[in-house]
Amino acid sequence: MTSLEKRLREIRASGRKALVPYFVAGLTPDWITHVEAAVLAGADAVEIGIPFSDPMMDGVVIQEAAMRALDAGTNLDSISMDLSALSVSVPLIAMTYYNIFHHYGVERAAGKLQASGISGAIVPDLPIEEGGEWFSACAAHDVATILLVAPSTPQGRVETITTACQGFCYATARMAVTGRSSDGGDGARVVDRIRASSDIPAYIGIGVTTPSQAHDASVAGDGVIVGSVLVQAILDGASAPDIEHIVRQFRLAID
Amino acid sequence: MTSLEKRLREIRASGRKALVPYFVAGLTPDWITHVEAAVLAGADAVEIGIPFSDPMMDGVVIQEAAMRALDAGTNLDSISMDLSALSVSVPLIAMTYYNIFHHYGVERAAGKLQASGISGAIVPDLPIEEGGEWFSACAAHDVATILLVAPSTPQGRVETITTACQGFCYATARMAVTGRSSDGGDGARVVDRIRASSDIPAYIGIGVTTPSQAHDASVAGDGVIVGSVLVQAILDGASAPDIEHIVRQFRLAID
Amino acid sequence: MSTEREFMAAPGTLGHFGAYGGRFVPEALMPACLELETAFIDAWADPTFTERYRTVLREFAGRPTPVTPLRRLSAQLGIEIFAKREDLAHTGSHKINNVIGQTLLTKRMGKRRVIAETGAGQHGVATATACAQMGLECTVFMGEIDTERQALNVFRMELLGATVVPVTSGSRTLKDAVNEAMREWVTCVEDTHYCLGSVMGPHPFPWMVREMQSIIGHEAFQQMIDLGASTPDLVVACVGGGSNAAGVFAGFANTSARLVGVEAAGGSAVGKGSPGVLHGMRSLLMQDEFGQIEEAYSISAGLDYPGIGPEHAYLADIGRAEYFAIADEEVIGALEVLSLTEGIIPALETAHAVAWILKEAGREIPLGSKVLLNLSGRGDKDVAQVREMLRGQQ
Amino acid sequence: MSTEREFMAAPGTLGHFGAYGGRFVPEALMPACLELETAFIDAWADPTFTERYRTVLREFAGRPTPVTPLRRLSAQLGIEIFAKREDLAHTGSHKINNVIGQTLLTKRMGKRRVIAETGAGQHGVATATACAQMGLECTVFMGEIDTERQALNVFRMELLGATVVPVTSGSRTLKDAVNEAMREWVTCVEDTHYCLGSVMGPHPFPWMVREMQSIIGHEAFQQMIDLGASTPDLVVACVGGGSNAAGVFAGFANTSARLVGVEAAGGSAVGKGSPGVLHGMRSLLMQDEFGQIEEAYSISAGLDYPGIGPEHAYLADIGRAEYFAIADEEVIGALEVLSLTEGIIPALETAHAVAWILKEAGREIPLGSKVLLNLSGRGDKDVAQVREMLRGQQ
Ligand SMILES: Cc1ncc(COP(=O)(O)O)c(C=O)c1O
Ligand SMILES: Cc1ncc(COP(=O)(O)O)c(C=O)c1O
Repeated sequence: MTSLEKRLREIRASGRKALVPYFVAGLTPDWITHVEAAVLAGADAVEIGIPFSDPMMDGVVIQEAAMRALDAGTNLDSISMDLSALSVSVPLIAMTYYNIFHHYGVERAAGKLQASGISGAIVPDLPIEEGGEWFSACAAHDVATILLVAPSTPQGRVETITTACQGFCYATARMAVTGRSSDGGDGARVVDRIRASSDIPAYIGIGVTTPSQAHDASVAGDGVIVGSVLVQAILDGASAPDIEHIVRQFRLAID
Repeated sequence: MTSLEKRLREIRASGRKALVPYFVAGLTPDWITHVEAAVLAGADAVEIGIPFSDPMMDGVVIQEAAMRALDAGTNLDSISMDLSALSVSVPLIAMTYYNIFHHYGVERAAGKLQASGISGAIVPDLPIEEGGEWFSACAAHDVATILLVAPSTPQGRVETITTACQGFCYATARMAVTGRSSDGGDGARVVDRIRASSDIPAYIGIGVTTPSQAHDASVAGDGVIVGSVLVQAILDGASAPDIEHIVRQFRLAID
Repeated sequence: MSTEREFMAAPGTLGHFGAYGGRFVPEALMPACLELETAFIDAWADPTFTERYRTVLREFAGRPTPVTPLRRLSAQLGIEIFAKREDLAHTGSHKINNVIGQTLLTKRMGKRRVIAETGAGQHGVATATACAQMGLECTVFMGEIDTERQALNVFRMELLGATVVPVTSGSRTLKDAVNEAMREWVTCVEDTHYCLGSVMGPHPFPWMVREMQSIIGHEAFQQMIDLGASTPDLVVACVGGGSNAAGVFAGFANTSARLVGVEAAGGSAVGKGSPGVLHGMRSLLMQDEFGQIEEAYSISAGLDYPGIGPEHAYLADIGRAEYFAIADEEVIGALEVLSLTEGIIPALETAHAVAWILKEAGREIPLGSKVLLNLSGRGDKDVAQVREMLRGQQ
Repeated sequence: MSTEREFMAAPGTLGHFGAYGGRFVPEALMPACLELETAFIDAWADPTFTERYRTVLREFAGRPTPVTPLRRLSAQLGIEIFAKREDLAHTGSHKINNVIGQTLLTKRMGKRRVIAETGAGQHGVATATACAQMGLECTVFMGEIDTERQALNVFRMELLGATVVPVTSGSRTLKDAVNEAMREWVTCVEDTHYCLGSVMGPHPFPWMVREMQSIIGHEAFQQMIDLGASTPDLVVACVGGGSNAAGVFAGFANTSARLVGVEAAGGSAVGKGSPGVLHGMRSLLMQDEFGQIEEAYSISAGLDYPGIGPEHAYLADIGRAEYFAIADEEVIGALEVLSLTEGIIPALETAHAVAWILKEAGREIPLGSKVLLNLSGRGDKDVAQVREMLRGQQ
């Protein structure tokens, strides 16, 4: 079992719902302070978005943020450098598109993640059928390969996915890309289907915009991923204390 | 024999070369005075161009003049009216396109010509094959139907044409529409071919621009038709005395 | 409709269609017209020539064009509509059929150059195209106003190697371009063929162009049978000079099909015209009380002609074909309907025929009728204009 | 070239072409891709479906398109060139073949709506056209910059009833339109089919689109025989995503013909790219040192794509096809040459293939060779742009 999964299982065992905020690496020069603020406010893990030119699963907010980060010269090496300045106690999880790792070289990329203190990776456009090489590279570097289950995923496929999935299983709450959403989505149903085939922790993400949505998601799942709302705040100029404040609202709502 | 042809044969018999200036009826309010001036200067007959919207055989000068005349409201009736004020001793010959007579009614049109003192008609887009109706109407009104022979007309056809032709036979000096021209053209050859099949007077026209061209034409043929150079002068603002002066140059050249 | 009589047969040597047709040209052009008549009769009877003509149409111009059943529109209107797809021919309309015939004939006559008139530019582009393909020199006369309105088509012709001459006389539109082409032809008949663009002008043009377009009707006749639809009750085509209509009518003149030509209201020679002589032919013309030719005005440049081919005047006279007019206002809507329901953006010219069908389904066209629409051209050339007009309406 | 091996066979269930292809999509889209694969395999094996597909192509889209011997150009270059005339297909390019297959499949899958991406608008217009004809709802994603550059094509799609959504993300051009269509598809896979416009994207698209375009090559193979020309020595096509090339190659992959794809120098995925993953596929991509996708730039919007279909990447790898790049400067001249000598104004995309032939006749193409050029589309859409450029040069 990867160290990430061990840690996340402990959190679940303790009865605590996991809160996983998402940040776009390099969006601002001080993006590291946003990560620290989130941890201070009670995040259990942090997703580090590595910007990609063609973020197929992302809505306008994260697209915009990725563009800005790329324009500022962000890349895997610069992120790794930035992260060396970070000391937080919670696990870091990379989230990006496969071409970033593919182009960097999967072995080299997994090593880089590990060296940067990252213990998990979410690659939404890399399905199990194509993931072999990457999964092995990650395994060699104790990077958990986190897979997604969508509302449209048939049960048979859920089983295949959960078998391969490490760390936690990402239950996408809706058939949509990242971004704001007003309804609660299908997260609870997706979590049920994950649980029907595995006891891996199941976290709900995609469209979790308000603390109350986060509360509902945390009742159904073992954790919640909160992304666009934070990224939007940063795009709008939020400071680290602002981020701390927002994350705390989510923390309160799920506790 | 039409009275026009009788008259033109007399002129030839007298050893005189015929000079036939062309005017666009209605081009200026005082266009009648241009006709009078030409006669004063020694014209043996005058061509009265009845303006048509689509003068297929005319170059830019006469096109422009026809447009102006039409814009001024010229039509067969107004021309007839204008001509009633004219008293000259030489024959008048109408020149226009067939639609003018066709639309007016061929019988009515021929009568109108006669009533206006016109004794001949040139209709360049009406070939013998289609002319039957018009030729009969003209015959009934002593209007000579003048036909054209072109450099391209084969000898057999020249015979058919000269047989039907009355007044004079119009030898077109070149394969071109009316207008200026710098060379002498094929007039002499066309006249030879007309003479080979008929003794009708043969006049040369199309592109006779200078007195010297007129001289050459008069040596070959029995007469000369001079159009665009006069019309151009009128477009440029020539007065009746100016016209008289120009026509006299041509008279001198051919005598 | 009795079919004992043969309709759309060859006219006599004078090129008469009843009281219409003929050869009203200056003497200078008469030999060229006679030469052309002889050359055409000879070529058209020569299997080597007709085979070559059909081969070029097949290999180069994309014939046969299909007949498309317009299923969705048919269901909406309660009639059965089939479209003969001249829009799919090379250069986008039926014009290429005629032009390929005439350029092949030009070569056969040993001439090296072609002149043509054009209005919107369709015939000019087609002529330039065929000349490029056959290595003939090409000059196209185009009203100055049209060269401005259709600057892209001017450029297209130039790309194809043609010289475009803006015509500044008269109304500076199509009819003046014809005049100018005739004037030019007088000066160069020796080595130059005048490739007229419709079933108009002096004999043999109206007949020759109809024959060269009749491939439309002959194909369609067989294709209707192949589609299991047999003879249509109506055959409908738009009419400018009348070449696409003549071409499709030719396949059905001796069937029981009703033949319908649709003119633009502003260029309606049958509806508003009277007999007259212009451009070498006797036909129906829009003219004033003194026989001056009136300018046509239509939303579609290709129907912007004050006359009509003489054979149409004759078919109207004897009642074998009927002619209706469609106003500009009805045209855009018809273009939109065909685009939306069938995925075919028609030329504005063609949209007149569509408009007539839309309007008359259930009236002149009894419900349940089978209708063959000659889809004479595609609308790409008109899209910018339609866009401006729809914007203007908003 | 040995032909013991079968080239361009069906890929396995993972959609791999050697090291390329696959299905790199979010889990949410995986069932839709699998459903599509099953539906396609099922439909393609069903004679009722393939017969319907061929019927619509014949009756509506004008297939078969002819093969035209380019006699004058051949004489000039000392090689024998034949052009497969996709420019004569309805909407003006090969794009319609694929779109008709996919819209028929959409109906068969019981979906009511189609989404598509488009660059210059050719695929968008084709999709809107097929949707209008079949009564499907249609939404087209188009980079905002492209909607401005190609405003007339936007209007054309709207006339055909499609909704055009300007894409404001990323570089606001084609690759972003693909991203946005994928994003949209996630939200509506239930009732919506994503009609991808080239041999790219996740399995089964590269294979399915190639199959739906292979009618080009299969027709051409037989037509070359009918013309007495038998197997060409070279088959040349331009390559954007690679669908027209794949379609024509498919007819000759297992012959001795040399297969040549011509990319735009500014969008040359084989020439300048490296393996990567984008838009659901592993293929050759233009990318920077960190795997960020580079924007393509080409004079022709249809070649303005930083990737290439995975099967082409594979064919390049194994040497069965070769890929060359043509610079923008060489393209206009080639368009002019083809227009002038053959009366065919090609699309700027196609002009790349023409340019390569002009340049390589007597070099890569030995004198006397028989060359089949896939004339993928007509240039009408590009004429205004070419005019501006030629003016700029003066
Ligand atoms: C598409 C189309 N249809 C019809 C016409 C009208 O010509 P005709 O009546 O000779 O077919 C034109 C003329 O340009 C045209 O382009
Ligand atoms: C005429 C034409 N040719 C070629 C292409 C390139 O696409 P592909 O490589 O998929 O054939 C396009 C794309 O728009 C096109 O319009």
